[in-house]
Amino acid sequence: MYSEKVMDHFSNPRNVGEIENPDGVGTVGNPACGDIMKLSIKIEGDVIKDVKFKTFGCGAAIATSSMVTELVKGKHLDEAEEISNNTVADALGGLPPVKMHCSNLAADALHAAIEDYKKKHTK
Amino acid sequence: MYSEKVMDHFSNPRNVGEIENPDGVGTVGNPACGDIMKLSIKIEGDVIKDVKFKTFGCGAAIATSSMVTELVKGKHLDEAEEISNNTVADALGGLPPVKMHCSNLAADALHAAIEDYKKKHTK
Amino acid sequence: MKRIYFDNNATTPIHPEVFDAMLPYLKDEFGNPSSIHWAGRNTRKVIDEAREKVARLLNCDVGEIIFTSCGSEGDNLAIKGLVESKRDKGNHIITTKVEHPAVLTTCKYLAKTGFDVTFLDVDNQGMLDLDQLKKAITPKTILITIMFANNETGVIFPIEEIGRIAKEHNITFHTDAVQGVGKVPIDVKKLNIDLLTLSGHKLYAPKGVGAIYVKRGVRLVPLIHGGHQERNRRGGTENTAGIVALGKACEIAHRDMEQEIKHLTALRDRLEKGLMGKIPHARLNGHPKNRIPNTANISFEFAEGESILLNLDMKGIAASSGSACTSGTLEPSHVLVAMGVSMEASHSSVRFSLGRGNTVEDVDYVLEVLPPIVEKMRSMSPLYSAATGGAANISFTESGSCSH
Amino acid sequence: MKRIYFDNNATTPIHPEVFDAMLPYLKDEFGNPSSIHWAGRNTRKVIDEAREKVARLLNCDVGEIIFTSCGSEGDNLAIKGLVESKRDKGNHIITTKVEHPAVLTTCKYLAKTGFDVTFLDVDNQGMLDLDQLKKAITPKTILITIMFANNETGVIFPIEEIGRIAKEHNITFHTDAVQGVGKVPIDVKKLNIDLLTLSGHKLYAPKGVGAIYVKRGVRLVPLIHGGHQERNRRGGTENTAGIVALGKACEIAHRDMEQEIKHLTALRDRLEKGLMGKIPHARLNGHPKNRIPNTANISFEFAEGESILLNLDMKGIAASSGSACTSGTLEPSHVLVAMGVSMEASHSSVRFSLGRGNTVEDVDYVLEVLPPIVEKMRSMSPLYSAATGGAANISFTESGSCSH
Ligand SMILES: Cc1ncc(COP(=O)(O)O)c(C=O)c1O
Ligand SMILES: Cc1ncc(COP(=O)(O)O)c(C=O)c1O
Repeated sequence: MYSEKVMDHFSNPRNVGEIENPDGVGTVGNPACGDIMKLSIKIEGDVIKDVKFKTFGCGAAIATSSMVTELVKGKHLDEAEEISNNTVADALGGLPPVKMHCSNLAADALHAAIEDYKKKHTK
Repeated sequence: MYSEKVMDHFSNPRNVGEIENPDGVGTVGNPACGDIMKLSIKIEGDVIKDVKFKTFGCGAAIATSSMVTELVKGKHLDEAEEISNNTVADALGGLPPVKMHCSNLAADALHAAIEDYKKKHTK
Repeated sequence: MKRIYFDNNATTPIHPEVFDAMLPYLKDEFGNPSSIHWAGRNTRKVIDEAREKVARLLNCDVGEIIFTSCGSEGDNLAIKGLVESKRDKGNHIITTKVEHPAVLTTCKYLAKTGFDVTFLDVDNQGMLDLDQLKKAITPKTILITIMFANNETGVIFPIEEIGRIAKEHNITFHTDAVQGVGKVPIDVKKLNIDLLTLSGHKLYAPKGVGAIYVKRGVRLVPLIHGGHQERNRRGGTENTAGIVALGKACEIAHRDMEQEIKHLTALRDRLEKGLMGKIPHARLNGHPKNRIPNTANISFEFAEGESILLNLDMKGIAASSGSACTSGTLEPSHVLVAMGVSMEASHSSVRFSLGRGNTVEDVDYVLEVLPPIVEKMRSMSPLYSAATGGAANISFTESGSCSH
Repeated sequence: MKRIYFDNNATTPIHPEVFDAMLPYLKDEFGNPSSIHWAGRNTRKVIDEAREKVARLLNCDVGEIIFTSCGSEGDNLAIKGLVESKRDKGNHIITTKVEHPAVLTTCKYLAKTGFDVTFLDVDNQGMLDLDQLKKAITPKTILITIMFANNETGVIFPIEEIGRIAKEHNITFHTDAVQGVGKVPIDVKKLNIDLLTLSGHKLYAPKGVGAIYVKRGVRLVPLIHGGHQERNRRGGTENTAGIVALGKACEIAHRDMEQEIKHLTALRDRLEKGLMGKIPHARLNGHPKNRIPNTANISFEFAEGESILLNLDMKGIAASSGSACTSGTLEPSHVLVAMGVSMEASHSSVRFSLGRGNTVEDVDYVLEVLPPIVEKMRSMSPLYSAATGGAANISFTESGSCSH
């Protein structure tokens, strides 16, 4: 069902955890679908210095969470905002169609975290 | 599908042919069913001295024709008239249900032959 | 004893390559294709591969193939599924009198539940009159269902023309191609076919699997509601082994088709010419040219079909009379009757349907064995003595109907 | 790698004795059962023998068994066939919310075509309230269709009582016994069952074959119209190999039932107790006692089901979450939702369904492997840290519906 790359990120997820005193946190998901992702970020000079995730979800949900953290670490916020759920799926070599809609929310979580950061820091 | 006894009578049918100058002839059947039997008999003193058949038909039709000739040869007419299609089927060790109704007409042919004989000889 | 199988239209043996392909799915690879673990994971993939192979044989897309359990299910799904989805557009169906019972009985059933059904005639060679078809079309016609090739006579219908007529009138066209698929090239796009039925066990796959082609955009109400299998169009855990087998069989059919057509045509013609030459009062049922390459249907007048078959069987030769599916009845073949063949001649018919394993020796053995059998049966037949004795008919007491 | 199969409710491997029994019919004995020659003649007999074996397992007559291609076909045939034949008597159907999709989707479809359908609730242990059933009955009720045992939880319904109620009200009673047949004794006469569905691949026969029991006198409109097979009640060339296999599987089930019940109950209870003891926040879904002996459905809260399964699979253990048939969707199990299990707990459920080949070692291996898996998944779960950190809930942006 899943590509090797998905299975790699699923079995050895990168950047699991929660950042203490994060600069931004994004939590997205739907309990009906069984996928909930929480992403926390540390920002220094508009660059994502650190990012961690916690996810309750299926293989695709965990793999996309892991992948998105790899993709954005060290990236400028502007670049990070360009990343879409499709970017993440592509980076994983594709996802089963049934998983595209619901379990592929990691980029949404990222954007929510950035928004959270901006809200807090643009006062 | 057919019992061994049926197959025996089918492959080695007894009394095939037509009696020259028969005392009675009976022909029954239905072309729609694909079975037509012709039975001719020779009578001496109310006893069936000889009997022969010709049959266009399936395995059951041929086997029942053959069997009925064996059953009646040498029998008194009264006894022969007792023989039913079921008697013939039983003597063969049974017939497939689908064949009971249509291809099991040998006794009918016999009765028709006897009737034919009686018609000719009771004037 | 010699064993010669000339009944491939009834069912075929499984091709050894097909058997080898399906075997793992009866053994270690037994998982449910919907499962994500080791036992099932692989089976989803092989089902998709099989679907591709079927699609390639018919020249359609993978998404246009639905797997079924047999030809009859396919016919029922295509016909009932289509007319139910188009019920608001009309209630008229056109078919022929010579369809297989899977189509015929379905149409008769629909005729009792609010549909109008036209059953087209065929001529004495089993061919369809396209003008009759055109005339039968009404504004309420929603489906034309006409078989690709007849299972009893092998006659091929003018599918391309029917497809064109159906398309012109915006009518869905279904063809029961159970006897065509694997035997002759079929390109569903070129032939304008909307729905097509095939059955595994007629092309060297096992019994218990079949498929239908459903042109993209054609909507069917499912016959078997259930899970998400076959994109919600056919519920039930997939018969992986059967599906893999069907895929393999279609791949082989595609690969070997040209050569098999030559092989079977040569054997069939040798058999046919030989029998017609050696046996008097033998007549061919069906069009002499317009046929699938493996089928010969011959009436040996004055000798009854079943009794010929039993004699052939005693010599190791398997053939059939009429359709195997209707051997539960004694009625004469509805196909031959529709062609205007007399009752007696219908009951004298034998169908030889050849297959990939047959050889010239097989044919020659039949040519040697059959003439004396027919001769023997005729010598026992009251019809034959009447006919050859000059009297054209004999009189007899009719014994009621033979359906019961 | 170790391979442990705990997904027998999804599908079973073929029993070696069953495989041996069916093999000849994939090889030399390939003929059409309707044929009279050597290739087919024998197959009619073996089909009849298989029918006897199925009948013996259910305690019914041979004439009351119809072979089908799967459980889903059986459910569709029983339900649609019955309501169509009784349409003039009424249009009300009673079923439950926890049926398999083969029944549920069929009933929902019927609800759109003129039938009234009552979907009964179950309680939080998955049990039915018989008073609710009695209250649902109207003068127009023509069919009660309630499963024998639930495929996800294993919960057994009070079939004998339902049968009695149906009989009192002169309502036909169908039970989808796909998960019951072969696992526990079923006597259709004693239980007052009118129609019963079973599926081969759930009791060590191959996929692609099933059967329904139809009590003498109960009339069904065929789902698959066609030839004379199955006494005109199911067209299509018989899947001889599959049918023989199903017969053999029923014979074995009958022979080994008592011993298998003991074997499976002991293993299942060991597994269940072990897991509940070792893993906190684990809860059993379904009634603790009233179950088929092989099934345990457990929610490991705060850890998601599929991710547990993938981890188990990496250790060679095959299990499932929800019903395999619905794994094409992301929606939580309709069975657990009907039982009032929360969305999160539904998504945390794992079904272990044991089979004849399983051993104590298999169970102990799972008991060793699973706790750290659950621990790992929980350590990654935002729900778990929230829950154990004292906060009962976390807030998040909802992302629309998950059906698509
Ligand atoms: C309770 C129940 N009913 C029906 C079915 C459908 O059976 P099949 O997959 O053979 O169509 C299943 C299994 O999938 C089942 O568990
Ligand atoms: C033309 C035709 N259609 C349909 C069928 C039915 O196929 P199946 O026996 O696989 O249901 C057959 C064969 O029996 C056939 O020859």
